[in-house]
Amino acid sequence: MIPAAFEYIRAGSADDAFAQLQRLGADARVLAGGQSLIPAMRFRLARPAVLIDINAIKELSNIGIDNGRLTLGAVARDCAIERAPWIGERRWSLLHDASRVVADPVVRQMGTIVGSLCHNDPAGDWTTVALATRAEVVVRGKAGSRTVPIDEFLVDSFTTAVAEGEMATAVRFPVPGDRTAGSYQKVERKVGDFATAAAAVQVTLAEDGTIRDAGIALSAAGPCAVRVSEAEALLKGQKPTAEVIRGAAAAASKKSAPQADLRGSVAYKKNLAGVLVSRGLRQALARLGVQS
Amino acid sequence: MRVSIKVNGVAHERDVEPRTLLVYFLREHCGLTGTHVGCDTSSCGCCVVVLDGDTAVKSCTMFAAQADGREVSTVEGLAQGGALHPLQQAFWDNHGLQCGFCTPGMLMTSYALLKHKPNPSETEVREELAGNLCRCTGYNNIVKAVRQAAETLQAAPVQK
Amino acid sequence: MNLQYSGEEIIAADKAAVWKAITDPEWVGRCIPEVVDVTVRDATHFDAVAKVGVGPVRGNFKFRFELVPGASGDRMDMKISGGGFGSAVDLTAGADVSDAGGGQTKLSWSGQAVARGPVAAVGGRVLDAQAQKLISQTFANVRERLSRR
Amino acid sequence: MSIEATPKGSMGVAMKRKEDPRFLQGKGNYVDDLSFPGMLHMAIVRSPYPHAEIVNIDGSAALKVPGVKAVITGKDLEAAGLGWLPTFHGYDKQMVLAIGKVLFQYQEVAAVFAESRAAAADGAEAVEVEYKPLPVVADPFVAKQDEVLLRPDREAKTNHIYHWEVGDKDKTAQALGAAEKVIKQRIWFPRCHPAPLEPCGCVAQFDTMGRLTFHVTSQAPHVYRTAITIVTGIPEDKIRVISPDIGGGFGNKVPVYPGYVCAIVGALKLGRPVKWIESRTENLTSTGFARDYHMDVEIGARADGTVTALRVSTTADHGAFDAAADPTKYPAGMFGVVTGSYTFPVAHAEVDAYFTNKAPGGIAYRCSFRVTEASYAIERGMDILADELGMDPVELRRKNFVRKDQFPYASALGFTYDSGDYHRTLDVALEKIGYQALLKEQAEKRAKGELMGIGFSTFTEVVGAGPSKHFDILGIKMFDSAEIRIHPTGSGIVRAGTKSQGQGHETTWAQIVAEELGLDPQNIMVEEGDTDTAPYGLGTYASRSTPVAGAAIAMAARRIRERARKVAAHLMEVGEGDVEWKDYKFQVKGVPAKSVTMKEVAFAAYTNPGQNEPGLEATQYYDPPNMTFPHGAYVAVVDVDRETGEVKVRRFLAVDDCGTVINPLIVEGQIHGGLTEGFAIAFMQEIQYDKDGNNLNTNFTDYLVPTSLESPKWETANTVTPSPHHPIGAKGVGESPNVGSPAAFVNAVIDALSPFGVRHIDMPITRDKVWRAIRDSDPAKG
Repeated sequence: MIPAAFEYIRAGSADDAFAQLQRLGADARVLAGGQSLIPAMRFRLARPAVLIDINAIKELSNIGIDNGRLTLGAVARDCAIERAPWIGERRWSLLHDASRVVADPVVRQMGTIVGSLCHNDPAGDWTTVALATRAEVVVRGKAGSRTVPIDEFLVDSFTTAVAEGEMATAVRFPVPGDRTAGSYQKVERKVGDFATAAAAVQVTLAEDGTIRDAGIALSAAGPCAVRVSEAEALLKGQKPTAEVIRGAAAAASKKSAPQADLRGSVAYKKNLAGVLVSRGLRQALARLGVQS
Repeated sequence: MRVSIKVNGVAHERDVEPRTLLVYFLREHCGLTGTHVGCDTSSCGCCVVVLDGDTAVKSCTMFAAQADGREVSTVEGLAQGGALHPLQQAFWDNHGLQCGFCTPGMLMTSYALLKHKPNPSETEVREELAGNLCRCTGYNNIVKAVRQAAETLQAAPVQK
Repeated sequence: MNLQYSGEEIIAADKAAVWKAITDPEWVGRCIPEVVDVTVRDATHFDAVAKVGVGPVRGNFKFRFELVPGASGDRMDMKISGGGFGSAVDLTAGADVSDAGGGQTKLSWSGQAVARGPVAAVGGRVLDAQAQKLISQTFANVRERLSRR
Repeated sequence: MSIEATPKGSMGVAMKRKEDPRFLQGKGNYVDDLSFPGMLHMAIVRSPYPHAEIVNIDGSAALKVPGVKAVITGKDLEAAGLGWLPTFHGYDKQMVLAIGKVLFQYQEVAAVFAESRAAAADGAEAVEVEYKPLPVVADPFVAKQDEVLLRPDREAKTNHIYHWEVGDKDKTAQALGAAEKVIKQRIWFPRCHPAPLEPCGCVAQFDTMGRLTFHVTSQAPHVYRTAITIVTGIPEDKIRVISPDIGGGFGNKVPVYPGYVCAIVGALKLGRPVKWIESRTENLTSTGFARDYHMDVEIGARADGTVTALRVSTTADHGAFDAAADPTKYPAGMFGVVTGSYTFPVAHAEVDAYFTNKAPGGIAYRCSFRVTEASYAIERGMDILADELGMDPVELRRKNFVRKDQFPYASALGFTYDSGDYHRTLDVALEKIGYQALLKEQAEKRAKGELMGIGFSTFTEVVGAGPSKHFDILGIKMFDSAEIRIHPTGSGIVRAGTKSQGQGHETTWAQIVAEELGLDPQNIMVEEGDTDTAPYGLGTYASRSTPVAGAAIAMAARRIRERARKVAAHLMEVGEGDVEWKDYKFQVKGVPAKSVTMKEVAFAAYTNPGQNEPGLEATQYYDPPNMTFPHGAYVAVVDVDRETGEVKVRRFLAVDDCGTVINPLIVEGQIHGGLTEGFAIAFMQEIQYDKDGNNLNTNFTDYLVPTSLESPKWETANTVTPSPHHPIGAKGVGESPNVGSPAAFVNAVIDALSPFGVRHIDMPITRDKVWRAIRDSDPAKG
């Protein structure tokens, strides 16, 4: 299957890419990893007149930790997280888990985290992780760059806070404290599939062993990734007991509002939301040395 | 548009439409038909080639324009001086192929895998090959082959 | 795939004005969100090219419209078909037009979209959002344009 | 002349495959790798509607697309007398391009020819088709009611295609009525698709003399040649069909598809070669699907478990055309093997097939014509019976097996099973898997509330169609053929009417010839797939290559040996009767020191034949006296996650008996592959249609082919019961694992769920289905 014809522009710098976007407006699409866009173009569901390829822009492929933030540029690949030297640290366990189940291992060589956020598939993985970790996205607009908290970034299915002519240039994850661990629990029909359901969980413990902070988010549970703030509130300040975990899982199951599709029924997916949050919490806590 | 891509060490400069997928550039413009097309959705991995020496990519989900100025390795470049690459030899020894259609992609994914993980466990091989489908072998022998090749390569690395 | 939507609009215009507007294909065509071009074929048929932009699905798509006004002036039905490249999207929308008092008119509308072919198989989740937008926004635009007068 | 090496046997040797070096180096030659000067590309316009009248087709915009050369429609083809093409078993015909109306979603509506792949796609997009939707029938049980007539073109004004039955209906009913125990279950084998990784495709070209060369992904090139003659009227001598390397077939590449006819028409009309390569979407939505049998299974038994009767009534969904690639007299294929490995005194099986607004097919997906459906039905049925009787499913099977001393065994449904030793195969399986230890573990787990299941399938297959008195396709008897030429220096070439799609014929055929003639298999070249050079054969599907063509090759080699014997006698200056073939060479009887090798004889055949006819070659057409009946005992061990419904296949053991093994490496590879497809069918692969006739599994994101991570690790073993009627005792193996394994998987899952009283779940067994079965079960049992 062959895409409809288009004009190709390879941007030399972020400034260049942005200027082209501004010039071309709605006719142009940014090409990052292309792992969702190119198949859509092959089916001719997507038929942009111009592609602005940002893959060669060095400044957008950066991955770095500074000022308490992990910053990933717009063309930082999924696989870069899997291979990052710090990924084995406990505090990054949520990112670690997720990086191994996004798409398939070859697609991860090209796919990008920021691209996945911008695509905002309701069953995406990175959007869910970004919610649980309270990430923010750097969006370049006419008035310069601004930072958008992930909860505001994810607007609706396939719709984000990136407006026409704008581009997302990076995502920033706060560097979690030492007593933080996470877990990504995904049920998929096979490798490469979008989630039937998935839960991203991140927990920070206080000195006294209570939960200081928790991030809980679900994939495939609504128009886009869903934060289970009810579960987060339930957990905060509590000792991580089985009962508390059950409560959080129940809140997740209740909050989940999935669509029935080939991956499963609504009842099944709602059940999974609870099961996966529960498993995620238990695994995250186990990583912190707490058996629950 | 004009693109220049070094394929298996040989520069190929061609005029192509921007919509030319890398796989069709290789197959139809370079005449290298070892890289195959098995699906429309970036699912099957028959088209996997290696970019810049160590990155396995699905060449049906990348435009030739994106590879302009870069190096691509395909299955045709694996054997050197008439000798099969240890991966090819191991696939042969272990009956790691039947119809042969997925084989080039399997080999190239494995090639990149061994660059990153020279001594993968059986589970790691299964995980890393999960972007490549095979309908014939049931994967057992492919996994065996990759591990045999890993051993061979660790004992006597191929300079490439 | 089969998707259903419904809603209601209260328009600050009397029923006669509303009816006049929504039986005019050119006028209705201009209510379609992101419309680029309207070509009226006859009193009840027109083609519209609209810009679609949800997620990866982006571009100008052509839709064929048929207006089916009810004889009593209380109901307007609309058939919309689009597609191409082996796909078909058939939308039907209907609105009951009633006097809401105080010079206002109520449009109670419902619609459904049926998508077939690759667009449904590959772009189903995107399509849902788009079809909903197309139908609901069209009626919202009807309200807005009439209420502005 | 001298002998380089002592001749030795080649049978049973795990020889590495001869074809591999080219595949490993990207030098395979698949149809899409071909390119010819001036070649055009074809793209097909398809219907988004499952059932609709075609109001108008407007190709004018397409013709304005740069590079587009022509657009053809069903009307054009009908005018040329090419509107319809016969389906293989002759019960129906199929539209090439839709005429008047479309009958399934993604049906072929128009073909566009252009200078490039991209231009063809642009052209196809620009063709405007106006449809008027018609009511859709997407369910065979709705089709049965005949409220909407789908095929007014047919004489019979009904959606019913055929009724087929075998066995004694009355006696079966009586026996069921008298049985102490009767189980009844509706078992659906859902629609799935072989989905070989290489999609279907072709290149059609006419030379200046008007001769057609047709490269095509065909499992049966000779049958294609004849079919093309029947459809187009081009004389058969003016057609050369070549199947190049094929990237997997599994039955998908047996039928002749509309795209092929369009490509030939385009090449003729435009005077240039035309290539058509379907996309994955086209492959999954329009080419031959498999299964879609709704089977009502009833088994009668005595209280001690002895089976007394079997009745199976099937509703088959064939889609818009009856394109099932079955032999003419067998519209339901070999479904009569449904009595399986068991001694049913009476049985009755019937199949009623219906048209629906779905893609046509019903092909034998890694299956010898409906054997997979039959095997699944009986192996599920036996488990349900065991469950209801409170018996160990292993004991129930053992009790009812056909005994070794009963072969040849005449089944209640008319087959004569050639040979087998079911008890031994099962015993090997039980021992290797450690059945007793597994039972103990299962009991312990159940006590803890964990769900573990053990599932068996002890199937019998029927392959190698087939004896000419019963089997034909388009009237052509289902023999196969081989031609062998031995060259002066002791190498040779064998040509066969089969076509490997990964089965390794280039190696195994060479091994058969080498074994029979004492030659080096490395120097026996195998050529298949070119109708100009190979003798007429019916092709490779239904595990028939080894049973039929393999026999033909062995027999041809023996003909050569007989001719060589005369030359050997001449060389050794003795009478022909004094020469015996021993230790892979000719010896003078009782004088082992006096011998000549085949290599020496071959040289003499060209240089010093004496009074004998020079040269050394033979052709053999082989009409098998019977089918062969491979069997096996499979065990699956699964763990089920009760919260997510996830099924983990912890172990799977396949003990196969395919008779004589030619190459154990290849046999094991076939078993691994077949098991993986069986696994896929049991848990993942399905072509679903919604009630509106929309195909829901149109590409690899929703038609789920397992990866290395989902696929279990396979354990294999074998027993050998040679076929008494096959020249080398081989039975064929490619399909056994796909035929036998689905029931083992499902039986294991149902066993795991037995604490909940779950009796049956239709495939594919998804997590959602498992979870719901547990949820909806009797809470007291859980």
